[in-house]
Amino acid sequence: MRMDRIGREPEFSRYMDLKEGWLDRRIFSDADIYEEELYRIFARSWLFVAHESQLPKAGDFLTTHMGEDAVIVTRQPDGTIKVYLNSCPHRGNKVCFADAGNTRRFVCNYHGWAFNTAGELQGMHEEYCYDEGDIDRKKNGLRQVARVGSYKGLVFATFAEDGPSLDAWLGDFRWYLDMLLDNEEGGTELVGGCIKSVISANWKFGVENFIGDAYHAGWTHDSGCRSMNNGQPFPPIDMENSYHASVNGHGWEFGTEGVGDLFLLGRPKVMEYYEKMRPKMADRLGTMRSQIFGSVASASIFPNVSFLPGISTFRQWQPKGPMQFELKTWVIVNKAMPDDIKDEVTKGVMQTFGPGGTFEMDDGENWENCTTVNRGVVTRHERLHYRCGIGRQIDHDTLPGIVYRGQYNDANQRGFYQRWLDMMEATDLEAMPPRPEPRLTGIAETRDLPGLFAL
Amino acid sequence: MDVASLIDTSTGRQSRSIYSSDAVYRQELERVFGRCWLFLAHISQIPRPNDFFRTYMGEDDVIVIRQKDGAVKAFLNTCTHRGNRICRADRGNARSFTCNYHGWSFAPDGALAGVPLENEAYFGELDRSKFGLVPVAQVAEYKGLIFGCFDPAAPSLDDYLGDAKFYLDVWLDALPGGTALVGETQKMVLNTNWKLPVENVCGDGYHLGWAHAGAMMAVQSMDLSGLSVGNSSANLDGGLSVAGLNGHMALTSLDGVSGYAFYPEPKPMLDYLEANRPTVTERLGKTRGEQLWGSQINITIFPNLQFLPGLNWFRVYHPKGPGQIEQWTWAMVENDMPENIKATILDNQCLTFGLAGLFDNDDGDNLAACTEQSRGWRTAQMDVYTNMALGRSGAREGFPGDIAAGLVSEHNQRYFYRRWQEHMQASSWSDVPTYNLNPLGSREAVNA
Amino acid sequence: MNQTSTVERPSTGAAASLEVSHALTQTLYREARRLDDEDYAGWVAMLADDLHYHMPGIETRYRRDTTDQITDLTRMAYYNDNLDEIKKRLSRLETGTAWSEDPATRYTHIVTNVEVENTEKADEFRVFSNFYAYRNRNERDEDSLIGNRIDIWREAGGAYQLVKRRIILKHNIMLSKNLNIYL
Amino acid sequence: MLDLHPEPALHDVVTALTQRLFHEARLLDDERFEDWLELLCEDVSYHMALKSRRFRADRSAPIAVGAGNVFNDNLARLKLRIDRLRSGFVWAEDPPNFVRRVVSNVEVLPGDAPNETIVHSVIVIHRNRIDGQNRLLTAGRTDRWRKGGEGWRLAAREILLDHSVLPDSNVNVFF
Repeated sequence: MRMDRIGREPEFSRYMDLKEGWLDRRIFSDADIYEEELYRIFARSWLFVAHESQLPKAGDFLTTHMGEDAVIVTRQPDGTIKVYLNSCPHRGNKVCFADAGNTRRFVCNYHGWAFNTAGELQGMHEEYCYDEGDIDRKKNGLRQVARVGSYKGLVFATFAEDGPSLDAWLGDFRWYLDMLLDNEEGGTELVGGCIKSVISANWKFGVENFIGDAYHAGWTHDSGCRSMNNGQPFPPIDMENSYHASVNGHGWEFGTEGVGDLFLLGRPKVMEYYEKMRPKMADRLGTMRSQIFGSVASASIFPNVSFLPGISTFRQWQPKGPMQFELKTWVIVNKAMPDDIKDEVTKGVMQTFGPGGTFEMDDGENWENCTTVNRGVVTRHERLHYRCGIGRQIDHDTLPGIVYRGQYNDANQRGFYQRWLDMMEATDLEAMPPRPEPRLTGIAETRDLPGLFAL
Repeated sequence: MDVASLIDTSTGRQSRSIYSSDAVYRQELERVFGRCWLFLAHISQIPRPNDFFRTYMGEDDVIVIRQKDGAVKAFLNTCTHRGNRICRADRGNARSFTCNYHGWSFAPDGALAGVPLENEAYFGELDRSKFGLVPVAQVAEYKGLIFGCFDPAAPSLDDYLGDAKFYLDVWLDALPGGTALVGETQKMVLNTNWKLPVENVCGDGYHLGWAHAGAMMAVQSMDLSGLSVGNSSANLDGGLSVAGLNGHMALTSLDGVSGYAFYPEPKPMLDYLEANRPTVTERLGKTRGEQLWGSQINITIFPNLQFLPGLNWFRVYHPKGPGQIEQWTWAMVENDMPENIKATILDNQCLTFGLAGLFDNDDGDNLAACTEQSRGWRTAQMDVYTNMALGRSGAREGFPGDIAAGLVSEHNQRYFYRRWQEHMQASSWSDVPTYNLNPLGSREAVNA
Repeated sequence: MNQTSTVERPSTGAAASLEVSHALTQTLYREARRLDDEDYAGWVAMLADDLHYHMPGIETRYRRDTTDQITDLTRMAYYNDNLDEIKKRLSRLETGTAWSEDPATRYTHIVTNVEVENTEKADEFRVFSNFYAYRNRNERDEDSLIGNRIDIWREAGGAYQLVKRRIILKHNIMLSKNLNIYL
Repeated sequence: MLDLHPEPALHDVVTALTQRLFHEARLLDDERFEDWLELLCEDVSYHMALKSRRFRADRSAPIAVGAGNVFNDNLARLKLRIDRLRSGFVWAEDPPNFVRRVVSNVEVLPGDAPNETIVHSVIVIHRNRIDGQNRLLTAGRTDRWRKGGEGWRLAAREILLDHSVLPDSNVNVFF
């Protein structure tokens, strides 16, 4: 892998001071910084590439991007998943032009080189034109990513050969992720199809908006809330019993009232469903997590996945240059849900967080203007304020991660940009500090933590 | 960057790369637009407290707003919290600007006035005084024109304008009632480098007879301009090209009426000139009252403001990358004009120099093609020339500046590029030379 | 999970009468003008109580792929709304706090290629049309949405009401930040 | 209930006017300006106003003298514009640009006078200019057409342009 950039003297710390709580605006529009992000972050992070439910059968595939690199994700006959570049080793053409489907092979349109779903070169059109020794088929397969891993249905891949395992990468964030991925027997699936839109904004604005920005909701989304809620605005936030939790740059901000996000979905049947299920969820995940799930909450997985537990939108911010990203939106539901509940969730998500959704419609405008107004040579040198709640860190018996009290806070944003800085400056990913030191070591423990039931 | 090699004013040579290079453009944004006084708005556009007008300084988005006490302030149009644009309207009146994203609101004086959930989210610990809107370092007015400057070390607006005021006053101070810009802003995207329209208007009398031949044939009601169609028999001596004034320029005829040549019915305009000329002459002196006021006169304030009293259009160019601008145009009037004259000016402008203007619609493609033809690998290495009437300038009794005779000359363009080069080479204002050549000695001299 | 949309039936081939074609064409234009004018009350008045308004999300798939992307209502859709749900979306604009709609977006809906057919019901007509919707926002934001529609309109008391609409937007990735527009 | 269905104009009137608008668009596409002038009444008013983006709750005073226009033409001024285009000196139109007008949504309502109708329509003007430059201008139009001896003629046209910043270097076209 071309990692020659990584050894260079990093100078990214000058773009922020997270102890003081400010960021330099240039990280949101500068083309050189963006190029470095593609190498230092997107080529080295564990990136979400698929949900296992999208690839139920052998030969199922989908195409996506890791950073700006186009990749194919396929289910193998042995049930494993492979990920490789969607680019022919011969002249570089795309070998798959569909978003998803099922196939036995990928054949390049240009010269007819054919690859099986493992990405191995199987044959070429007019193969006789090559002399003996011209081609080593083994060396001319589709370029595989270095590692692929899965966590409770979410498939991740990374171009980095070294660096933390997926479990270490997610770390104690798995404790939180389980609320989304494992709140009911059978796990989750994505509803069919994917809605995509293009937004002329820097990708980080989307991630930071979901990682911890409860603060914008009451203002930006007042109209959305009122439209879904018979004219009522957002209820006040309980700042004593709500939190920010940050782990290795991932973040989840949440209340503990159990109903806020479910309510915003605007689907009474879905609320009833979860109300009935809540005792079972408490058995499964403990009382505290059963109360957190469904609350006003939002979360992001570093670097570019976000979701709303309870509202069930699941999304990825795909970078397309410093001032543009593509937003992919899915709906995530529990497999065990009856069909009518799944449909209710799907309709609710598209009514709130699809491109025509009552909430989503106001966000793009903000992110675009946050990005484009900084084109000014004077404006771009101004700092931005990320200091909210900087003094409210707490130690919590139950909640893992770097925890702050109070849902209105920039703590998770600071955690995200700290990780951004760690990645941008790290020469050796193994040496990157965990943030914070993990409490959990194995997956099993995410269900069995001392103090779990103390709310 | 070797700015010295890009311009040679002694031979009138410019490298074409100045119209297309990204590196040149980036440096311009810092050293020209980041340093010079830039036109923001006319006082008539924000007459009342809390009236605001949104514009650009270079590519920086700026709000200009009238304060309670009548003063004018300007701020970067960006929230100090996440950087969002806080005002997306072109103009209006507002008691506050509230950011769409989190609802931070700012008072007309830029102070951070409201923070939603200030106690819940910030526990009252946010130091509001540090998060007001970022003000433009200097804002000043000259006889109705409001200018802003990002550089706190820049000379005062008065010094910046220097002796160009002699020409500026031909519009701004001709009559006691002052001036106004009327009409909504006419905005147009042109795929041209910003310097090309500036040089087109600052000194290029040469293109009039040719580029605008069709419009002149259609519109010219009387041969007042001394220009004829096709560049073959123009009266070349009837005007002056004035430069040598800190980069500001004037291009003027001396007949006192030709500015009104393009009105379908010039008579009411000429009557207006006739009736008011004694007042103007008393205020501005004989030279300006009789020779400049009413003439076709193009005035350029470096770097990007141009206006033509008489033809009555007023214009700024906002750069949008090396190859694109937004051109903003208004109609200009004197407040002492009768309402019907003002209305005629606004209406005639839509026929001549508005978005669908007969004259304006001739220039855009030329400017775009000049830019386009500076962008190729080979053409970017070539030069263009402004060497017409080189070395034929000097002092002229009664007029400040270094002056070449006639409307058809490239004297002014050379000074424009010279000024541009001076700014591009200087690392700060202390390295930028000041020159007001051939100044008028005294008020008496002005009135002589 | 076998819900499918029923708006599309094979074309009966029977063109509606001139009078009906004329009236429905004018109705589509009137609807477009109300949307251009943000006259949403006027628009809702043209919608039937049993409205189904559907715009599926479409992925790029190989021809051999038989996934039903159009009529399977369990898949992701931009709109899959009944009248109440449409009203809910619209009520956002009445709250006075839809900041991104102030200043207002400018729209033009162009509706053309209108074909009107009879259906098996005497008072219902199937209307095919193409649309080109242009939006201009802020200073220079612009986008174009192009696609086609199949509607069912029902005659009631001398007026026509929209009963069903399926919109096929010809985008895979929607090339703009949101859909603050009805098509 | 809103005016869901005011008495629609008779469909032969709609057809005649729709054909008139299509014909007009074709005349303009073909630069048959003299023929186009034949479609205009002597007292025609042809108008496109300038508008700026304002907050919905804008409280500022109206602009002195008036907002200004892109077009504010009577027959004489339209002829002036055509004279210029015909002068042979409009280099921006030489070689000619490829221009295509798409007119749709032709909605016809009764006018105030018995021989007049109000016609709403939308227009897209596609201009192919130098090299690969394609420009789209879109607008809504509200017309008054008057029927006389020579059939329907345009008495007034109000054009509402969708662009706050004109995305082309000139408007050498009629809407």
